[in-house]
Amino acid sequence: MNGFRWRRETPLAGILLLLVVAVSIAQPRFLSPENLRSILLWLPLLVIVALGEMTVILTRGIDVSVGSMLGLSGMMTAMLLRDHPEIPVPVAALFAMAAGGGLGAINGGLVAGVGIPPIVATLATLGIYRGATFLVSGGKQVDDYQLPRALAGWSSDGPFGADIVPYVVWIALLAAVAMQRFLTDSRTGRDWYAIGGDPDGAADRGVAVRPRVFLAYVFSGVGSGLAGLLYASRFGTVNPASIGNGFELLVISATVIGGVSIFGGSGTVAGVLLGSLLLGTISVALAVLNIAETWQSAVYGAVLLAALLADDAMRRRLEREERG
Amino acid sequence: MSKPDGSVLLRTIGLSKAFGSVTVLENADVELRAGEIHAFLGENGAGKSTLAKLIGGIHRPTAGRIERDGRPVTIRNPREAASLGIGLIPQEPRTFPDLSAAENIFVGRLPMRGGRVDWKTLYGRAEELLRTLGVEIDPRRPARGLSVADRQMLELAGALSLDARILLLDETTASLTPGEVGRLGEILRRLRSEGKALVFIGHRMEEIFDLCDRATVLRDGRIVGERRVRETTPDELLRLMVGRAMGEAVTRKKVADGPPILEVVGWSQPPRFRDISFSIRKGEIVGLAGLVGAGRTEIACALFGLSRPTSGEVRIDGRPVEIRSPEDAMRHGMALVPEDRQRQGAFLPLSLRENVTLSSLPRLSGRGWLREDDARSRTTEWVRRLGVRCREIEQPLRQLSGGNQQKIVLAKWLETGPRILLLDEPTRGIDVNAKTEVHRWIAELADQGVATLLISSDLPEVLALSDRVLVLRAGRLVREFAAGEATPEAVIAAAGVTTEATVR
Amino acid sequence: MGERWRRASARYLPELTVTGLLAVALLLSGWREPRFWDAAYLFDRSTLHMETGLLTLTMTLVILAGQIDLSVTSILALVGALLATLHVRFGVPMTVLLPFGPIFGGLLGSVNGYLVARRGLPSLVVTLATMALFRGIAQILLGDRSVMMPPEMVGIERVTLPKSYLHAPLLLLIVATVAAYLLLHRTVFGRYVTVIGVNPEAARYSGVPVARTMIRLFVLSGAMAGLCSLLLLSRLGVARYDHARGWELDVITAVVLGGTSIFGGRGTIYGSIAAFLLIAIVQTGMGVAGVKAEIQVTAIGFLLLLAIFLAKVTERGR
Amino acid sequence: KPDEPTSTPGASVPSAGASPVATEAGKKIRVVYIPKNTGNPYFDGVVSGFEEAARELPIEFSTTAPAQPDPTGQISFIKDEIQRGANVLCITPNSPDALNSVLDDARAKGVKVLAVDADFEKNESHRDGAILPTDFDTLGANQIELIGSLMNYSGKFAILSATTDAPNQNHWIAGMKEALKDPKYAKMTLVGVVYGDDRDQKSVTEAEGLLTKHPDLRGILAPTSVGVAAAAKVVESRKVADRVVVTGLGTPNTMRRYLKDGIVPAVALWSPPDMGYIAAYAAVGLAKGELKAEEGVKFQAGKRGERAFGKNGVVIAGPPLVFRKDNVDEYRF
Ligand SMILES: Nc1ncnc2c1ncn2[C@@H]1O[C@H](COP(=O)(O)OP(=O)(O)OP(=O)(O)O)[C@@H](O)[C@H]1O
Ligand SMILES: Nc1ncnc2c1ncn2[C@@H]1O[C@H](COP(=O)(O)OP(=O)(O)OP(=O)(O)O)[C@@H](O)[C@H]1O
Ligand SMILES: [Mg+2]
Ligand SMILES: [Mg+2]
Repeated sequence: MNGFRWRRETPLAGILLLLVVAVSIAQPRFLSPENLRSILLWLPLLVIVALGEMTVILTRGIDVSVGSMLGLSGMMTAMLLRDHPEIPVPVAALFAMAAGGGLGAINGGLVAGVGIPPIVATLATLGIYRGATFLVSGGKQVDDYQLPRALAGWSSDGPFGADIVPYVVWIALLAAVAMQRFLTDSRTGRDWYAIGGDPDGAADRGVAVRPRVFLAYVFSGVGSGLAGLLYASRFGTVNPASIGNGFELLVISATVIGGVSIFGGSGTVAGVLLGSLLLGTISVALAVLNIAETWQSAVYGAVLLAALLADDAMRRRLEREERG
Repeated sequence: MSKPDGSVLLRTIGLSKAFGSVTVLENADVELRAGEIHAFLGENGAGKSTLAKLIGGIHRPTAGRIERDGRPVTIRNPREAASLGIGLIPQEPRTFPDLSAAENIFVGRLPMRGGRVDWKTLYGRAEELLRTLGVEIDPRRPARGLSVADRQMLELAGALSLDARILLLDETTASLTPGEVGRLGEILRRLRSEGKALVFIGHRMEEIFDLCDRATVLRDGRIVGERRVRETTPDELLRLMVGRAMGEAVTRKKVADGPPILEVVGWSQPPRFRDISFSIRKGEIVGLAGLVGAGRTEIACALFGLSRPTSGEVRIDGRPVEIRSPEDAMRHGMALVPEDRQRQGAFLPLSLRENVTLSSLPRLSGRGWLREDDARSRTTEWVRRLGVRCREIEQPLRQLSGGNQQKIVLAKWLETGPRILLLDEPTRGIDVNAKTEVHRWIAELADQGVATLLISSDLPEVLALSDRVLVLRAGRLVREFAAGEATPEAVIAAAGVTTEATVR
Repeated sequence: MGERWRRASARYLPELTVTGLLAVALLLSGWREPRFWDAAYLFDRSTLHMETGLLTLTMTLVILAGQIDLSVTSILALVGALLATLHVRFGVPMTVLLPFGPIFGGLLGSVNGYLVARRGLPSLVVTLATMALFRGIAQILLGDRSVMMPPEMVGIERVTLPKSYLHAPLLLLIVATVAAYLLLHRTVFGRYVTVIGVNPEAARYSGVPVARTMIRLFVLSGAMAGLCSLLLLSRLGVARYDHARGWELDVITAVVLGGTSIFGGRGTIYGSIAAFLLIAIVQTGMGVAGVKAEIQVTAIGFLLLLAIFLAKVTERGR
Repeated sequence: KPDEPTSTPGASVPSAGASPVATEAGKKIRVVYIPKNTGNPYFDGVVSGFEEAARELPIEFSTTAPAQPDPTGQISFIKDEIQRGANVLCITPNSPDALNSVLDDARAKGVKVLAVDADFEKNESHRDGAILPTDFDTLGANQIELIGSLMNYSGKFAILSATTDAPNQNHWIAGMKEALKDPKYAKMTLVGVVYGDDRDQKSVTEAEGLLTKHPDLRGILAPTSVGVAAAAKVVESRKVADRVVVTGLGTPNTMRRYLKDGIVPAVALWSPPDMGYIAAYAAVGLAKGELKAEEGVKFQAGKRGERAFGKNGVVIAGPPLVFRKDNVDEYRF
């Protein structure tokens, strides 16, 4: 169906390709399997949270509490695994998603139920969930040795011994595909676009706006929760101050660069993937090129800006050609 | 399918609505009958939309009740209204830009199969509905970029798809061209013959007498009379609406023969318009007729610096000028009353004062400081002159009825004291009385030397006011009529309407 | 209650709520913690909040216009880095450099303004990028070094009006608040900012110089950040690339708590400044009561919810 | 060669007998410790040392810190603690110079200021004394010797540090570079210094980048606990632990599994509790006016024995410990 939808992502894909080519010329090992693997490993956390964030932004909302939700549910899951090592990791993953979903439901309740503006509600829970992370953990971190080995395995081993693409990457990919289907083919997905386009109008036309908006926040929470577990898997140490701290900015960057409109109603999974991939590529490229540390932030900002401008220019050109 | 038997499908009893302490509808009793088109008439702000919204479940009454097929019902939201077979097409169409046209029609009720959207059925049904309405919109295209008229058609298609027994159309014809109004008329007649009860809200008497069987007249939130259309006259209805005698219809007498103020030469902006050349003299009113999508709005926007043509020239007072932005245009004394009030004209949360004075702030300020006393007195003046129905000038514009909002937008531009006035559907949604008033203003401004470009889908309006009529067809000027020559039939033929449907 | 009053109070509900909470916070802090009511301490501690307060004012305008400027704190750091570099490497006296604080800030802001207004890019993304870029340039300039300010420039927060605790930064904040109030509510520029926030398309159709206003807005925002940079340099006595990192969230919190709509079009300077004071008072109260940092963060979260909740409840009660 | 552990926290060294502090006017001395940020396990160790000493002395001890290690974030906590009546402020500064004026204020009000764990470098005049965990001037050399011994004194290695502006890190890295001039290390090449900002994601990405850039890398030296854990993680995930040595500074808790699994042969660290314990004794001495933070002044630090103020009023808490597979379980911090 949506030929026109894919158009939006073409420039971004082009920019990404350009970037990869440029970096590989400067550092041929950028394309080595190990390095591609490290890019892949960089992505799952971001992609999974960004997919949830996207659903919220689609409904004309925003969820700035994702980092804190990731932190709190990651911390709770890590503590659960520490205290009950017998629990299988997939069950812990379900627990993480449920915990995140619960936190998301609180956001959803505040926004869709009480009617608090999204930025205010999630700015508030950003602080509250972060504080709660300290409270439940007593300010103590969960260390690597306290977590089951299978958990770390998710980030280092792949299915059928193909360790080059670890499980976490497959999980993210699966989540993306499922979300793509959900957005294009489910009633809820279509309703999210409608709500973002015109919230009052959607209500008038019989869309159950409140339940749908509520669900978007739950999705965002579930994604953050799952990412909390993946964080524990990837980094081993779960520290109440640092887990997920400031992650929201990265997530919102990836989403918005991927073409999800902050005014709601428009955006695609492909865009979010590309946006995440762009950020991941820049970050990894900065590490493998010999760029002095003090220059990295500036280069990151400059590349981001250049990508934005190029994307904008290319999109305009495409639109012009489309018109005539 | 039920017979057009005249049985009462819906009855309101003592229906009232108040916003805060202001009662806008009081004690309304109406009966909607199967096989009847029922008109709600009244001046701007009389309460027509409010009554329709109460029935359609968008507002909830403060008092009174509604009976559907004789049984009392409460309608809490549009969904419940739909389940009672009630569909409402509101005055302002609701659009979801990133959804396809088909999805816009079926929003909230997408056909599903096995838990997934059934795209085939969706597009099939949408195509069919759009075909019945005779509009050419690709059901797969996103709704972004569709004109108000097209979006209105999507609303109508949506209501039709409901199979509602009761359909309420709130000023749906306001943004349609004559040809489309004719086609809509056909559809409504057919629906009537299928035994549906229809409510038609509109300000054009011709349409009422052409289409409707019964008319309920509202004034200041009360029902002041109900008539069978066959047994009444426009004059009687108008008297009921305004409660006094009507002013004379405006006719133009002076013929402008001054030098051209505005000249457009060889203007193109493919694919919207090509090779446009025309001029407007001082004190002249030039009408621009054409079908929806013919490119009239685009020409007005380009003149006002909102878009740039790819070739051609504009001259003002004989000198070529470069208009890059609305500010440039205003510097040359231009004003544009835009087509889409909600998106381009109105600042709904802001007060009437802030709306009316916005475009004249440079004049109503000193060294960048606002002069609010002047602003207040100017606003009060315009509210009085245009007969805006409001509580106070500090009220948010949102609280005004559609027509009164339009008057405020008009006032914003008249306040700038333009030399060249571009009017795009200036009287859309304005009631007869106020319309006469607006016409008088337009004529008077022309007499004072203002050059006016009048774009309107209200053909009688164009014909009554214009000194010359230009007809645009698919982006090209195809004919020019002098004041005397222009007849509705000729104009419509030139515009390219091929169906037999015409307006009277 | 008169009809007028009722309508005004309905309109300014967020502002009224914040004012009420402010009173409660003051009373509660003083009642729970006797060491709170100590003018010397209160005024001294208030010096820590002045930069956030000033940035809250301009951020209110930016958000009111439906935009956001996440880069202000990076501009603050970069301006400091620029001035320090000019001072240390090129020996330019600091007193000469003072006016360049706001000027450099304004120039950096104009980059945002250009990208948003002329290129039509969303300000959220633009300022996310310039946030990294500006901070990065500051890091290139200063690296890991701290650059000491000359002694005559240090300690503006210790300059007070005679026989009072009213220190210079606070005086500046008061003046800036009045100026921002007048700018927003009494000038053509302020009106333009508001209407752009309400409906940018209609603003363009109404002949409002949208692009120009927007650029000026970002320049103003940057210039304020430059001014704050001077304050911070003087207060801390050193320039560093990581100054004020993360403060943008505090600033936005204050603006939003004060009732400004993040979608633009609605908000007042009074609401923002009252919300800023509320947060500062609550933080001070908790600090002197020895409340842990993580609880403080949580408390501000609850405060946000409480404010909006109260506004909602009062609204429904009508 | 770095020493094997000489002291186990809370036990071995015989104490010269802690005399409980007699308090003036019945009021206990109030000591506040402000670490870089809350929730940091390293500082939890320091705090436990303070608490142990507080029970012995007894003094009124409390700790508070900003949620994030922001250079200026500690200022408000210092102001508030002065208002709350602290007698001694022990601070691990996030920035060596952003606190100068507030520290001056504190000392003007008679509050003693002790730097703990990291000094106010080049701004020593704004504090009374400093308690450093170990001799920073020799730590760099110790670390080089550690990684050298683990990679047979030959091959390429890189340093994964925290932030570019962390004074301790830079001090040590300078020491490392100096030590490398020793002919003993002639066959070792330092290929670069990268910075993980003490953030998980960035540290991992940098460690991955090192392995990509230098396929023949033999070692990663990370003198920071987040960095060393990240490097271990990466080496484990890429399955190159057999040829890439990871070592540096890390707490036993974060490194326990890597040590036991043989991913990391050894890491070093001093004892944070010892440092806190000694700081508490020094704080009390200063507050009561019994001690002056001047070179050569000695004092009895409870059970940990005698310590002395060195140059610049710095007290060294003790030598670094080295944790390996076989001794790591003796430590719980
Ligand atoms: N062929 C077309 N297909 C789809 N959309 C079109 C087509 N032609 C015009 N439009 C859209 O229809 C809208 C109306 O076009 P335009 O404003 O130029 O015509 P108009 O004659 O002013 O119509 P109106 O009567 O609505 O004012 C525009 O937004 C344009 O994008
Ligand atoms: N949300 C609201 N709050 C306050 N007053 C309102 C609100 N909505 C409508 N009104 C008032 O109710 C009255 C009736 O409005 P309504 O929209 O029903 O008028 P109408 O007859 O449809 O007029 P028009 O022909 O201009 O569309 C108007 O005076 C209007 O100002
Ligand atoms: Mg109406
Ligand atoms: Mg038009």
